[in-house]
Amino acid sequence: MLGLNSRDFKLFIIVCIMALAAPILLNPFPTASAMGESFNAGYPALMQRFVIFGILVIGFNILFGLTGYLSFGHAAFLGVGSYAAVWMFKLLSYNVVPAIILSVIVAGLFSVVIGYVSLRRSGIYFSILTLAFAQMSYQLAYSVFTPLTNGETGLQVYNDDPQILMGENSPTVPHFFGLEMNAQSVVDVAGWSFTFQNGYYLSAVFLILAFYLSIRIFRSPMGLMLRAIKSNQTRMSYTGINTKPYMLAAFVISGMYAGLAGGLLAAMDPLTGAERMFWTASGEIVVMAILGGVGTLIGPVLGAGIIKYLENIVSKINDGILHNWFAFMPDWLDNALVTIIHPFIGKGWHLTLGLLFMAVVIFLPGGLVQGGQKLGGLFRRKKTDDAADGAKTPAE
Amino acid sequence: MGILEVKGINKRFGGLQALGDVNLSVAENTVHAIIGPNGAGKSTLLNVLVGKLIPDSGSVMFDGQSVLGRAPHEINQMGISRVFQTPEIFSDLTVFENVMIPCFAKRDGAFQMNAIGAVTGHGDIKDMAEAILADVNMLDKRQMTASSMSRGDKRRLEMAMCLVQEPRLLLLDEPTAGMARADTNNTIDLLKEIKEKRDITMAIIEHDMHVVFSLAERITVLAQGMPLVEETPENIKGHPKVREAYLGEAQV
Amino acid sequence: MDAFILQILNGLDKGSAYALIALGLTLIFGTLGVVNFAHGALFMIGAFCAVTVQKLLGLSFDVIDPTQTDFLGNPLKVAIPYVEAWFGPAIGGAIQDWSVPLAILVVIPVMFLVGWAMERGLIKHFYNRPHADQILVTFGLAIVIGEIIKAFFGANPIQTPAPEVFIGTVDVGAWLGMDPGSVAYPTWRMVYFFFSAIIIAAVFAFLQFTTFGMVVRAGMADRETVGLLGIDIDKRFTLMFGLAAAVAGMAGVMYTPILSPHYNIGMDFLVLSFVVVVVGGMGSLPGAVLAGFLLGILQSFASMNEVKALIPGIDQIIIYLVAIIILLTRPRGLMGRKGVMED
Amino acid sequence: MSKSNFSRRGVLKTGAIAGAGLAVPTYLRADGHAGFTNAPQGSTVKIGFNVPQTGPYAEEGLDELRAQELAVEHLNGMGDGGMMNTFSEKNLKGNGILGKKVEFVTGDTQTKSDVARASAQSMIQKDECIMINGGSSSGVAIAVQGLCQEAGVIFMAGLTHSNDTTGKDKKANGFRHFFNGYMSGAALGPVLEKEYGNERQAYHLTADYTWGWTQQESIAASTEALGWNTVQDVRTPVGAGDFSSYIAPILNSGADTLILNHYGGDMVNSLTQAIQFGLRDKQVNGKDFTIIVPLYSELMAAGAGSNIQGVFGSMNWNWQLQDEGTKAFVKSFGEKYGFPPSGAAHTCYVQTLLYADAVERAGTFNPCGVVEALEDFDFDGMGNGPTSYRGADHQCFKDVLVMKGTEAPTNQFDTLEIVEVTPRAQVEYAPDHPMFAGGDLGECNPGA
Repeated sequence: MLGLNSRDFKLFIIVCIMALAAPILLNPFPTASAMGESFNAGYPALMQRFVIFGILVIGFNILFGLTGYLSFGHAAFLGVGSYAAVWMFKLLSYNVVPAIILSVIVAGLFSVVIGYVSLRRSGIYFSILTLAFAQMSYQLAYSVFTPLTNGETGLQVYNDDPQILMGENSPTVPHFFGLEMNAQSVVDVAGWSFTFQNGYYLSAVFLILAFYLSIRIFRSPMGLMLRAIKSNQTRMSYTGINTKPYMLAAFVISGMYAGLAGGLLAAMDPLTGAERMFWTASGEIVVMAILGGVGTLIGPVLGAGIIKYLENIVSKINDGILHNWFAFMPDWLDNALVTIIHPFIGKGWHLTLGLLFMAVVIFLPGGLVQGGQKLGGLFRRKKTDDAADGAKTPAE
Repeated sequence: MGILEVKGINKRFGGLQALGDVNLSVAENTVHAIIGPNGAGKSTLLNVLVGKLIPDSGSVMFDGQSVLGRAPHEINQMGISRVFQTPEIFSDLTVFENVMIPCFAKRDGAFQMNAIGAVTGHGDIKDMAEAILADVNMLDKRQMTASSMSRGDKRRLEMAMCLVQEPRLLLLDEPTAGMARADTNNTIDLLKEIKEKRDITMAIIEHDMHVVFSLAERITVLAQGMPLVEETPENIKGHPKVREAYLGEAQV
Repeated sequence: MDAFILQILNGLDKGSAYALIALGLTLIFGTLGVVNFAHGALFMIGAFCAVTVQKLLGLSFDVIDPTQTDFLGNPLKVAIPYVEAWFGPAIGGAIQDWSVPLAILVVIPVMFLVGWAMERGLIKHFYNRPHADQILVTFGLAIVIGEIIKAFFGANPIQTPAPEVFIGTVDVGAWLGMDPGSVAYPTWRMVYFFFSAIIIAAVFAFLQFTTFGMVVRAGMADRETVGLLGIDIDKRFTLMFGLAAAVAGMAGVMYTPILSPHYNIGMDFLVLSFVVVVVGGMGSLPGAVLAGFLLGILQSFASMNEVKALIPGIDQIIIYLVAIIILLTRPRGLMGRKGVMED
Repeated sequence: MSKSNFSRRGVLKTGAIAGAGLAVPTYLRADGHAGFTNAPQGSTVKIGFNVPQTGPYAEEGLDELRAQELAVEHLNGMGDGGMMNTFSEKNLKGNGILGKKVEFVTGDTQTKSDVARASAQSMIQKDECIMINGGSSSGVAIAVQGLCQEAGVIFMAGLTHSNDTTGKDKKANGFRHFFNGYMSGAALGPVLEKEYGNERQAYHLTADYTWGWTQQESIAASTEALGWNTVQDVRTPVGAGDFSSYIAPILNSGADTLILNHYGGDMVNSLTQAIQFGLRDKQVNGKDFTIIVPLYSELMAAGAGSNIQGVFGSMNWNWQLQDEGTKAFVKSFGEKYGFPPSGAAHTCYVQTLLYADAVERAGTFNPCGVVEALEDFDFDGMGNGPTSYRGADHQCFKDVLVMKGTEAPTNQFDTLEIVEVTPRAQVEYAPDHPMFAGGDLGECNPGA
């Protein structure tokens, strides 16, 4: 179906459903309940980040997952993509289409240059080259290139910008041919309320496309070549295959994914700053990929979701909320629990994050996807003969 | 005029003369062995032939074209394949995927952007891969991960990967190194079979004289980076110079 | 000319900091084959050893002084450190004043212990795992260590001054036969530089001249063979981890008067020290030291107004630019060996 | 599909029908109901405290958070009421805001614009906050201010000192109580003249980003007006850590004054290192070398320890002031937390009360009503003397403190002393002053 084999097609359908029904799935608790106030993640800004970072990490995974080349400067492409998009808003109009197109192109060009140079080396030398390029981009964007990037303040649209395509009645927020990104409908069902936002759905459509494309690449001859490069570069060149263009193609595709993510971030929220390119941002991408499961199809989306969830949800839990949860308990127990949990929430969310990395890397070297497979394995033990058929298809 | 003509190759590493004025001519459709004691420069010569090393002087012509200065993949595309001492295969991939890659290289050349259509959609590649696997009796192992196979099977797989490209010259770098006698004999049989079935030239670097004398039609002896003798196997046996070079090295 | 000499001194000083951290990082990488992203955290733990010693020496009891009031108008509680109460204000004050050098004595055993615990408890299980896993798990550890430090000491930098006698400058210009006062350099920075030089020399001497060092060097070159000789290389490598941790810790302690420590200081140094290690060549100890000093000096020169006027912003990117140039011209860094960390 | 921008969920509770897993969706336009984003429903109103809880300014952020929690307590009638008792307006009765109990949510900005905006978006979209308060950097303040403008909620900026916040990046929905670079320069000028005369050679080290530049510009302008000469302005990378290579050239540059346009950890390090280089022991041009740190904070002072002794700088407010408002605030803060509040804490506390009062006076939570109530609003009793929020740029005008590092501290909080309270008239400027020009306040946006 759609050029996918049945397993991939199932996975694709699952992702489609997850993406399209996210506003419902991510709000499992009634809005006004204590759990809902703390743990519901189905609000547009966060859902946008889930899918946009999902796109970013899917792209990163095409490079790292398939070829094993660890780029430690991928955030730079996200950053230039965002800058390109905001410049489109400033110069043309708030229509997101030219913005997204340009962001992909600019990130693509940027990655051609960085990739061409960095791919002359492999292993950690490649990683450090990409890191060095990204850090230079960050430092310059923050200071010397301020006329282009607006430095620390971040590039944003001002009322006196040219916006030459802007008509009398054009929306003053990013829009898709008039469909405003931040417009939304709210549906209330009993105690639940679900928000369906245009911007989210635009991003979700891109995620679905990006995911689909990534399956096709994984299953294509090029995907095979890239996995072969990861496996044995020597044999590759003695098989008459020029690995450089394949690597560069993977690098550029991956950079364009990052550019798309950057463009979408700007389309959702038309402001971008240099810190989007800082090395910790690149590190975060790596962490997302490894957390989810490198080289798997669905892993990147999971990894991105979990990190963003921690960053946005756990960091907002404070002691007051904790006391609220445990209000039904006796005071001493309530206080004891709050004392125990306190270091891990709110300002301590980094601690939770650090411990989570360690736990996943130690116990689930294949990332969360591997964890899922292990769990699935427990349930499916009886159907072993069934699995023999598909088990050889790597990279689920 | 042989298919491979090596003329006056010199290569120094620092103060060490690895190859000194090496001349070699490999005739088409023959099996040519290059032997010599350790440190004679056999591997260096091989690395020059495949483009991994660039000699300080001299020329290497393959079928009338120079191979010097070309990247390994270009030399391969000219029709030279190489088998390594330890089989170089794609260990993380399945056997079938392993042979599909040279099939693609054969059909599409050094680079072809095929990023959208599924691998399984390329029927001709599939047929090619299946044919070669049938050839080397590995069809039943097609779904195995390459790394989980026995060493002998890995060798066979590597050979299949080389053969599917239909090279005109196959370079073999100690193809039986570290193998048990039975495996060695299997490999000899495999090579003989290959030689019978197709028009192919082979150049073998080998320590094991049993292998050399079972296969080779011509033998070049290298010593201290210089070609000592080039002769038929019959004449090599008992050649005084060879004896001298190998004194204490191996039983000739 | 004097500006030039000053920048060379700055470069040496910066370089010695980079070199010390990179040395420890390379020691761990070379011996254990582990890419340790928590190495910056070890540096930070060292720095906070100094803070802890300072705080411990400053432990005090309160005496209520009714003649003074605090900011809320209540009688002022005057804190009197125990050391001053026990040894009198003069000696007690001096002990407190010397808290940073004293911390060196504390940091060595502490860091050995930390290094040992880290190696046995975590790193050991990652020898055969991909480098990416090693990076991630140690990165996670670095975050956890940072957060724990933050929970105890807060996020604000903590002032840890050098002893009184080291405050002020030395007249380097006079040594070099220039006009007195033309090149004055902070005393503590000179101390730091010589301290680093001694540590670096000691590490090299240790590896060069002791049997232990010889075995470790052999192990760095070819771990399997040394293992075959029936030498328990693992135990020695554990000790090396402790040693690397101690080197990082000492670097951290001595750096505190120059840079007030805060919980994120390790991360600040991490990326830089990795660039240094890679530019030096993975696994090469002399390379790490050389690259440390090279980048330190280049960075100092790039910060000069004359250079900045020529190329704006060069001081912000010089390290990375140099790293790119070196890696493109010398594929394995300045002194790297072939095949190390290339796949 | 009907659409609404940032619509209000609470109002939509009407026709919800729960079916067997599938409901008949009921779309309603929110505009017709409340008319503005996140109009409070029921008996509570929620505000968002968006402060750095991790990263370099975490301590400052946590202090802001303490002050904000205190403000909420006071608004809800708990505690001793703090500055509500000294505030010149008497609309706040301790019964919340407009009778609604005040609740708050907290978020972590990490001092990164992206993260701060994400956190603010979550407060607006998920928690339905009506106002966002706090922050500890100008970049973040400007980013969040822009977001609040688009979303239609009020932003009360915390610590932000860049001229741009109420200059070229000013927004109708945003208000700044804190002072700015220009005011620092204007306040420091006369004191510096008195202390150091008219013939000084000043060398600037400036953090290489917008805040640093605007402060440097402001200070250079005001010192040059005194007759000082700016020898050199050197831009330093943020978070450089080791500033030695920037400090060394000062020694022989002929400068006799070093102005450090740094903040936070950068300032602690650059000041400490400058002193280690013996700058303060030097005599240049027959004068004692001197160092000035235009923007001070208590946390920086604590971090720099004895190095700041005698160093001049400026502050928005300090707990040592002796007016009734300050005393009341310091008392309730000190009793609750055991140490005096920082300037950042004061600003966030005051901003919360000012917002609450503006809502009371406007009689509505509608941002446009609040904007109207705050514009050109004069008040007193909040620690800064008579103060007014200027309508033209939403900048507060009040006295500015010139501070000096205490020469002989008597306790751990005694780090800075007030040298002079520069009267407000001296630091005022026209809204179209060149350093602030180029912005556009725009229209207030009520959102939905």
